Amino acid sequence: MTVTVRLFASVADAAGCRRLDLPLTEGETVAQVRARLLERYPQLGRFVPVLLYALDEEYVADTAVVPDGATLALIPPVSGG
Amino acid sequence: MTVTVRLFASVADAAGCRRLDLPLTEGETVAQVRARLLERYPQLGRFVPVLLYALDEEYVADTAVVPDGATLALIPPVSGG
Amino acid sequence: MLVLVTEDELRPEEAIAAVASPRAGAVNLFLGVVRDHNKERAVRYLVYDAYPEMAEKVMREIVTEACARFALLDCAVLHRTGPLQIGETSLLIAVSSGHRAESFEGGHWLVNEIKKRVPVWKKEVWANGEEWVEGPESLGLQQAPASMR
Amino acid sequence: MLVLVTEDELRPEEAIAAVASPRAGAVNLFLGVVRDHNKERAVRYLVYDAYPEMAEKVMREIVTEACARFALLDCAVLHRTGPLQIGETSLLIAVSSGHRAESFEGGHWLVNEIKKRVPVWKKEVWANGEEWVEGPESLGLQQAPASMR
Repeated sequence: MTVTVRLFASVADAAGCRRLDLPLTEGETVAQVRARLLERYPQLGRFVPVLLYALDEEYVADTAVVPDGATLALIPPVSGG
Repeated sequence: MTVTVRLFASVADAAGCRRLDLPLTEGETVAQVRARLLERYPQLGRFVPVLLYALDEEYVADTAVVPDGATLALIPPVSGG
Repeated sequence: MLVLVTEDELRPEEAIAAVASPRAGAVNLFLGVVRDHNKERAVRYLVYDAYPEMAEKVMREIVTEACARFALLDCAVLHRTGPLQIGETSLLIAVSSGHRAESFEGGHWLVNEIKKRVPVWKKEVWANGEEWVEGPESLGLQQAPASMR
Repeated sequence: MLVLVTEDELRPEEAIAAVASPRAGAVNLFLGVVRDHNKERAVRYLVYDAYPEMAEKVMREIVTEACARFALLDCAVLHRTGPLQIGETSLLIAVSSGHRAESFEGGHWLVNEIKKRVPVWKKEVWANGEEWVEGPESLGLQQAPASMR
């Protein structure tokens, strides 16, 4: 099982990466995937207080369960327009 | 002394004319010029309650005195846009 | 500032270019378009008449007032005259400003004032007749400047 | 409905054409433009990043809501990404409606919602540095849908 993580803007700059695959365990939540992401990229920790999350292009709470093959996007505060 | 009278839209259609010169007497007001215009075009009488007047492209009251060589415009309710 | 009464087709790019400024963060553009109906009656086409010299003068006055009231950087107002088909643009307004709120508020105010005060008239042509619209926008003295009310 | 995230130049004529309707009496167009300054600091240029698939999905949701709330006939929303120079258009919104008031109100509401909810980010580049803007428009949970607040 895997999850594709997508990073943007300041978060992508900090990680030096815009997309990666992580192994996924059945029943894992967004918060659990984020914890394992932070092990690999501890410099992303400072973004956690302001991040939102999207699973397959839909905003979700970090308690949402991540399905196999899903795309999890880390969304820093938006500034389009 | 003369005044040029300009007519537009419904008023021009009713008069069959968009521009005419009228002789002008020293000190005549817009209302007096209008009275002489109505002698020539009595069919314009029905517009009088809704007309505004402009002298040389400036809205004026019908008590304004018409200078020699001025342009007097009869302005029915506007409907641009 | 660009103000123009013309029989030619109105081009949005021209109005946008006229209000461009390196200080502008927002441009609002309004197009008044010929609708296929009015008050549930089918419209074939419209004919606009204007007093062009005075229309442009009043437009300039309204634009000057709008720039001051809404901190606009620049404005363009173009009105077309003559016969206009369904879907064609009769009125084109562009405003530029630092931020978006003023561009919407200033643009909206401009359209309202133009419809009240500028000597332009429209005639509706239907399948079986025609009539000059003496609009609800201007009822007699309402179109006169404040000093005359 | 037209929604698009693209690296190409945004063309106002395209947005206007996309919302054309014989029932439309008003079209409002909004351009978000790159300003030469922000908070009194000189800006050299901007770089926009986006999550394009989700940005277009959220734009479609916002457009559907706007059409219902403001009785709009149609909407177009285009956002550009990549490096943008001063004066270039980053956001282009067009709405059409029967009458002018809805076109202004609907257009203004659309811009506000887009700036709050759509996953797009801007980086300011100055003479001596650069920074991703984490805008006052979206402070943490404010950008989440109502169901999550």
